[in-house]
Amino acid sequence: MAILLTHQDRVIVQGITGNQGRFHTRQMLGYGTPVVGGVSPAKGGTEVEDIPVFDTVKEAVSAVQPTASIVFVPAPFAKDAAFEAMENGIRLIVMIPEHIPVQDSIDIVNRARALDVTVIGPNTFGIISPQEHTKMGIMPNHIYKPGPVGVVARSGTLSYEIAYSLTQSDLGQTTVIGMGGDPVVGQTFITVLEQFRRDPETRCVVMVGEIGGSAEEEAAEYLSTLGKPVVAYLAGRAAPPGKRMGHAGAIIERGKGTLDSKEQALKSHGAQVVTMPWQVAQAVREALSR
Amino acid sequence: MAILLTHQDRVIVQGITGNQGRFHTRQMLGYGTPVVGGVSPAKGGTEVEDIPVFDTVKEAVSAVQPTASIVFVPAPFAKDAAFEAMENGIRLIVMIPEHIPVQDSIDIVNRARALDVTVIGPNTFGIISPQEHTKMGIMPNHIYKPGPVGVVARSGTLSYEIAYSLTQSDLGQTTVIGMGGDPVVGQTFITVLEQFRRDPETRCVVMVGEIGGSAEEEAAEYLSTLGKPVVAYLAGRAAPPGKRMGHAGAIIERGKGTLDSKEQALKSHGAQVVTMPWQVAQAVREALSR
Amino acid sequence: MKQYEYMAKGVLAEHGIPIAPGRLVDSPESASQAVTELGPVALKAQVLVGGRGKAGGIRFAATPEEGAKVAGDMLGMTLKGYRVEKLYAEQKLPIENELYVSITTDRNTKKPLVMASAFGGVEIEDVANDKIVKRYVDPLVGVMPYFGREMAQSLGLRDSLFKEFSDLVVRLYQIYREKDAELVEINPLAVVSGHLVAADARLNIDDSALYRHSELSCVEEGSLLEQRVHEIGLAYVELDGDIAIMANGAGMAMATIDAIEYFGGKPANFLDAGGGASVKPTAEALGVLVSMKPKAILVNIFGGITRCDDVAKAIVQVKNTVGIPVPLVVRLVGTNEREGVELLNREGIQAYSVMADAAEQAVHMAKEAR
Amino acid sequence: MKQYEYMAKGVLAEHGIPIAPGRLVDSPESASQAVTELGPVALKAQVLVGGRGKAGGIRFAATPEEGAKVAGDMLGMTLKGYRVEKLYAEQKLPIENELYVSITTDRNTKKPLVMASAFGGVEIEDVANDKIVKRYVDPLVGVMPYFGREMAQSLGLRDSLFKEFSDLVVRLYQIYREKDAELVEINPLAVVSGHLVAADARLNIDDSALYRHSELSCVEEGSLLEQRVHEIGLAYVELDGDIAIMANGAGMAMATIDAIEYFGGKPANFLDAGGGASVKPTAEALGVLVSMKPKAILVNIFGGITRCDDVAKAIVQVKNTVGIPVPLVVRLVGTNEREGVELLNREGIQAYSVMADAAEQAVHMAKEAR
Repeated sequence: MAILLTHQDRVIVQGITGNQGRFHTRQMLGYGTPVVGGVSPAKGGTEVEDIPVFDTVKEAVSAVQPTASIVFVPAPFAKDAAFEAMENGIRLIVMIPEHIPVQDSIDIVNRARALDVTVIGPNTFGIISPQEHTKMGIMPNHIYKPGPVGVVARSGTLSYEIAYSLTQSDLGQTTVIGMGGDPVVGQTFITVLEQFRRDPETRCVVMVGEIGGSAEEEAAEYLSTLGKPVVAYLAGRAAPPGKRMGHAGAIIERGKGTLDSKEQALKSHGAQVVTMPWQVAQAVREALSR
Repeated sequence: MAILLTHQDRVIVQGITGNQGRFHTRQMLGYGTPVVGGVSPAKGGTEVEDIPVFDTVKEAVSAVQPTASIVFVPAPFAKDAAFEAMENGIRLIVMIPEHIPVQDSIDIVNRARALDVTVIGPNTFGIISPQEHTKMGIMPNHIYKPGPVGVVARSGTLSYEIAYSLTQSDLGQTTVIGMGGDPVVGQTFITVLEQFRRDPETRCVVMVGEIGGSAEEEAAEYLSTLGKPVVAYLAGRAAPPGKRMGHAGAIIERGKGTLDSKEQALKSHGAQVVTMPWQVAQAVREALSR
Repeated sequence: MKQYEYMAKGVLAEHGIPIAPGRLVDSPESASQAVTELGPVALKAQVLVGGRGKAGGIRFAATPEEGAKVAGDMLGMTLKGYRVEKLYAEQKLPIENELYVSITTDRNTKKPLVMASAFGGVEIEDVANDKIVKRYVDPLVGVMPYFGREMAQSLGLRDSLFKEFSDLVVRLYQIYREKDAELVEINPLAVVSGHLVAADARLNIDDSALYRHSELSCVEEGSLLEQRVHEIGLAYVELDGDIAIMANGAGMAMATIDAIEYFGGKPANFLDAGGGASVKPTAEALGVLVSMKPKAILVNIFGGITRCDDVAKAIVQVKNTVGIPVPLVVRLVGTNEREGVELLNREGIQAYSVMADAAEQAVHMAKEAR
Repeated sequence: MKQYEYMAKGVLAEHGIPIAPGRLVDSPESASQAVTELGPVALKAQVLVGGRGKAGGIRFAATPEEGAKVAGDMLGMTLKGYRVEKLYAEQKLPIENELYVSITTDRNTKKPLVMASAFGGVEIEDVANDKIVKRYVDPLVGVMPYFGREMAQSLGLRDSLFKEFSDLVVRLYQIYREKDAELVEINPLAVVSGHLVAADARLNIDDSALYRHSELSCVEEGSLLEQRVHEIGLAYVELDGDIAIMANGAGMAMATIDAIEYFGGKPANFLDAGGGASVKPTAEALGVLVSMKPKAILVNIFGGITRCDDVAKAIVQVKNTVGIPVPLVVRLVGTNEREGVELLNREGIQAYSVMADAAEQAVHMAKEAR
C-alpha cells in the first residue's frame, strides 16, 4: 500500500516538452508510473516518449482522464498551471518548480483547500510509492524499495540520503513524500502523518525536518494520536540565525524556527529524535522491533 | 407563515446613524420588526431609537446575536459592509443602496453563494412578511396585510402599487420581496419562487417583472414545477430599445430583454399574464378561486 | 458611460493589447497630416453607434490629399442621428482574418462572461450560436492564461495566435475589472501578418462606478434635454409622443408609460422622480416637463416614502412660478394623501386616486389639445 | 530582498500611508540643508539591521550646524557590522503614542497574517502575546476596511484613529500583495496630533518575485563573497569556521555542516551546489571554496539527479587549473558513482562512500592543518 499516490492514478505532466519535463517523464515511465499524457501549450498533437501531448489540461482530461498532474513549467507560469489543473478537476498536483513567488503559492494552496485538492510542493522532489512502482517527482529511481516505513521530508537530497540508508538496511518504504522547501507549501507534517496513520502497511514514520518555520512544533502534538513510532531527524543544527540556508523556508528568524525548540517538541510527544542522518536507519530498526 | 424573513429573525442595521438608517429603523420598529442593533463605525456605544449601536458587526454579533442585516451605507462602502456581515456569520442580508458598482455586486453575490448567504438586492426596497409583523426594507408599512399571496418584484413603487391593490381587494400577502433593480442582484425569480413553493401558506404568486435581462424567461420553465398559480405583470411594454429606463437593469439591449419574449415564455408555462397593474388583483382572485 | 473607439483603444494599448498606429483628427488638415505620417489610413467616425461601417462611417484615404477630402466629407455628417465631430485616422491593416472577443456581465449567473468567435467583423448577435465560444468567470478566481488557452483551443487557434489570444483574454479581463466595464469588446479582432490586432473596440463603463475612474474621459450621451435632466440627478428618457409623464420609481414610470399607450396615447418621456423625492427635485422635474411643451402632463404618484403633500407642494409651486400652460392630470395616493389632495384642490387641480382613470383622462385631454 | 527604511517609506507614501517629511542625505552639507528646510530632524542610519536606535543609529539635530556635525559623525560609522553610507533626515515628530502593525506570511496556516499592537516602538518579539492582536487573511477575500475596523476595535482605538487604522491596514495589505512582500512592518506607527504616521518601516520582498518588480530598488545584502556566489546562482552563506563545504541540495548542505560540528569541526560556509548541478557550476562553486583558503574542503554528494561523474570532472578540472592547495575530502555516492570514483582515483583523490566517515576525516585534516 501507499499514501496519496498509487498505481491506480493516471498522471499527466504539465510542461512535458521542456528539458526537465522530458527527462523526468522518461524516468517516471521507467519506474512504472502510469503517465497518460502531457500538456504543453501550442504543442498539442505531438508526443514525448510515446505519450500524447495536449494543448490544455482540459483537453487532456477529456482524452486520457488523468487523476494527478506533475508541474514542470518555469516558476512564473506555475500558478497558472496549478490553477489550470485544479479548475479542471485534477485532485493531486505535484509542484516541482523552485522560486515560485510566495504570493502565488498562497493563492494555489488556499484555492486547493477550497476545492479539496492535494498539492505537494512547490519546490519539492515529489512523491514515490515503491510498492506501487509509481512516482511523481525528480528523485532517483534506484534508492527506494517497498517496505513498512513512511518518510516525509522538507528537503530533497537529504531525504535521498536517508531513504537510501533505509533501503541499504533493508528497511523499505511505503511512500516517501517531499513537502517542499518553500515557506508556503501544500502539505504540513500533520496532513501527511494523518495519511500515514490511515495506511495499515506503514508501521513507522520518518520525519526529515529542518530549521525555519514551526512545522515540526505544530506536528508534535499530533504524534500522540498517530499510533505509530516516529523517528525524526532535523537539519540545521549549526545554522546561524538570520541566514537563509538555501531553502526559502530554512531560516531562523528572530528566535523562531530553531532546531532546539523543534527537537524538544517532538521528543516530548514521543518521537525518537536522532542528531545525524546516518542514525536514522538504526532508530527505525529499533522502533520496528519493539 | 412567510419566506426568508420571520419574526424569529434578529435584525441589525448597518449604517444606522445616517438619515436613511435612522428613519427606516424607526419605521421597521414601528412595524414590529425585531431590530436588535445597529452598526456604525466609530459611533459604537451610542443608541438610535433605543437600539444599541456597535462599531463593528463582529461586536454586534457577540452582543446581540443577529441573524439578518439591512445595509444602508452609501454605495461606495456597500461591498465592505456586505462582506463584513457575511464574514461574521450573518445569513440574510438586505442591500438597500442603489448605484453600487456592478463589479462590487458580482463579488458580493458570488461570495454569498460560497458562504450560503441570502442576499436581497442591491437597489431593493427589501422584504416584508405581514403575518410576521416583520420587514427589512424601505416600503411603507400601511399598504400590506397578511394573506395567501406571495409577491416578488424587480421594482419598488410598482410593487407598492400592486401590493396595495391586493390589500384593498382583501388579498393579503405572505411575503413581498424586491429583488432589486440592478443588473446583478442576489436573488433570481427562481430562487424566490422555490421559497414560495415550500411555504404552505402561499397559495398564489405574483411576479412583477420588467424589460431587460432574461430573468423572467429563465424563471418561466420553473413555473411548471411550482404547483401554485402565478400571475405576472411586466412593465416596459412601451419602452424603446437601447434606452435605460431608470433601473440600471431595465434596458432592451440589441433585441434581448423585450417584454414580448418574457410574456410569451411565462404564458407558455402557465402563468396568467396581465397587461396593466390594476388587472393583477382580479387575476389573483380568479386564480385563488379556481 | 460609453467610450469612443479611440478612447477604448487607448485603454487597450495601456494594457498591452496591440492596436494599429492611429490618431484623432478633427479637420481636413490634420487628416492630411495623419496620412503623411501613417501612410494609407482608415478614417473612422467617432460616434457611439453600432453598424458604423455600413452606414458610411468608415472610409479610406491613400494620400494626404484624399485624407483631407474624405475628412472634409465626413466631419459634420450625421450618422444614425449622431453628428460626426471627430475621426480616428488609423493605419490601414492588411487583415487576414477577423475574430471576435468580448467580456460582459451575465445577469443570470451573476458572473463575468467571456465570448469569442472565429467569425468576427459582424455584430455578435448575427453570429450563429454554435460559432460562439462562451465561458463564465469565477470572480473569486479571475482569468488566468489557461482560461484563454482553453478558449483559444475551442476557437481552433494554433501556434502564435493560440498564445496571443490567451494573453489577450487575460488583459481584457483586467480592463473589465479595473475599469468597471459593463462591456469591453474587440470586434473585429484582426489577424495581421499572423498576429492579433484590435481593429475596433467598444468600452462601456458602469455609471455607478464612475466615481472611482477619474482617469477616464467623460462622454455625454443622449439629447441635450436628457443631459440636463440627468444633471439634476433624475433618470430621464426622451420618447416621441406628446404626453409628458412623471412618476416616482422606475417601475412606476414604466408602468405609467405603458398605461398611456394602453389607452391609445403617446408618451413623450420617461421620468423617474425618485422613490422618495422631496419638494425641490419634484418641482425641478415638473419644470422640465412643462418646458417640453407637451399636449398634457400626467403625474402619477404612489406615496410610500414619497409624501403626497410634498408632491402637491411641488406642483403648486411650479404652477405659481413658471406656470403650467397645458392640461395637467394628477394621480395621488398613499402617505399624506388627504393633505396633498386638499392642497391641490385649493388651487383648482383635481386629483385622481386610481391610476387607470388618471391615465385615461390624460390621453383624453391630449387628444382634445391636438 | 530587504528595502532600506527610506525605500519602504517611499512605497508606503505611494500607497497613501502618511509618513513624515524627510529626505536622504549622504554628506554633512546635505544634512545641514535638510535641517534648513525641514526644521529639527531625526538623522537615521540607513542600514538593514534591527535595534538601530539603541545602537546609536538614530540621532537628532535641531539646527543646520548640528545637522552637519551629527551627519559627519554618523556617516561612515559601523553599526552592527554594517557601514553607514546614507542617512534619512526626517522631520522630528511630537509622538504621543506608539503602535505596531505588520503583515507577514504565516507558514502554518498558509495565509497572510496581520499583527498589531497598541504597544509599539519595540521589537514585536518583546511584546507580551496578549498585547498583540493577530488576524489571518483569507487570500481569496483579501482585506477590506471592516477587517481593519475589527482590529482597531480590538486595539481599543476610537474616533479618527479607529478610521485611520482601518484604512491603513487595507493599504498595507495592498503593499503586501502588490509588492510581493515577505514582511511589511510599521513600527512604531506613531500617533502625532491625533493622527497616524509611519515613523519607521520595514519592507522585505520575496526574492522569487523580484522578476516582476523592476520598479523596486535593488539592495545587496551579505558579504562581497556571498554576493559573488549568489551572482553565479548558488545559495551561499558565510560561517566563521575553517572547513569549506559543498553539498548538493540545501538539506544535504545543512546536514553536512551539522556533521562537521558533530565531529568537533567548524564549518566555514553553507554552499548548496544545487540538486542537479552539472560540471560548470560545480567547478565554479569549488573555485569559490578554494579562494576562501580554508583548512580543508569537504565535498558531500548524493548523486540523484546530480551525476557523480560530473562532480568528479568538476573537481579534476579545478585541481588541474586553479589548483586545490588544501586538503580535500570527497564523499561521492549514487548515480554514476563508479565512474566518478574512478575519475578521482586516477587523479589521486580518494572518495568516501559514507557521509560520517568523510565528515570525520575532513575535521581530522583541518585539525592537522592548524
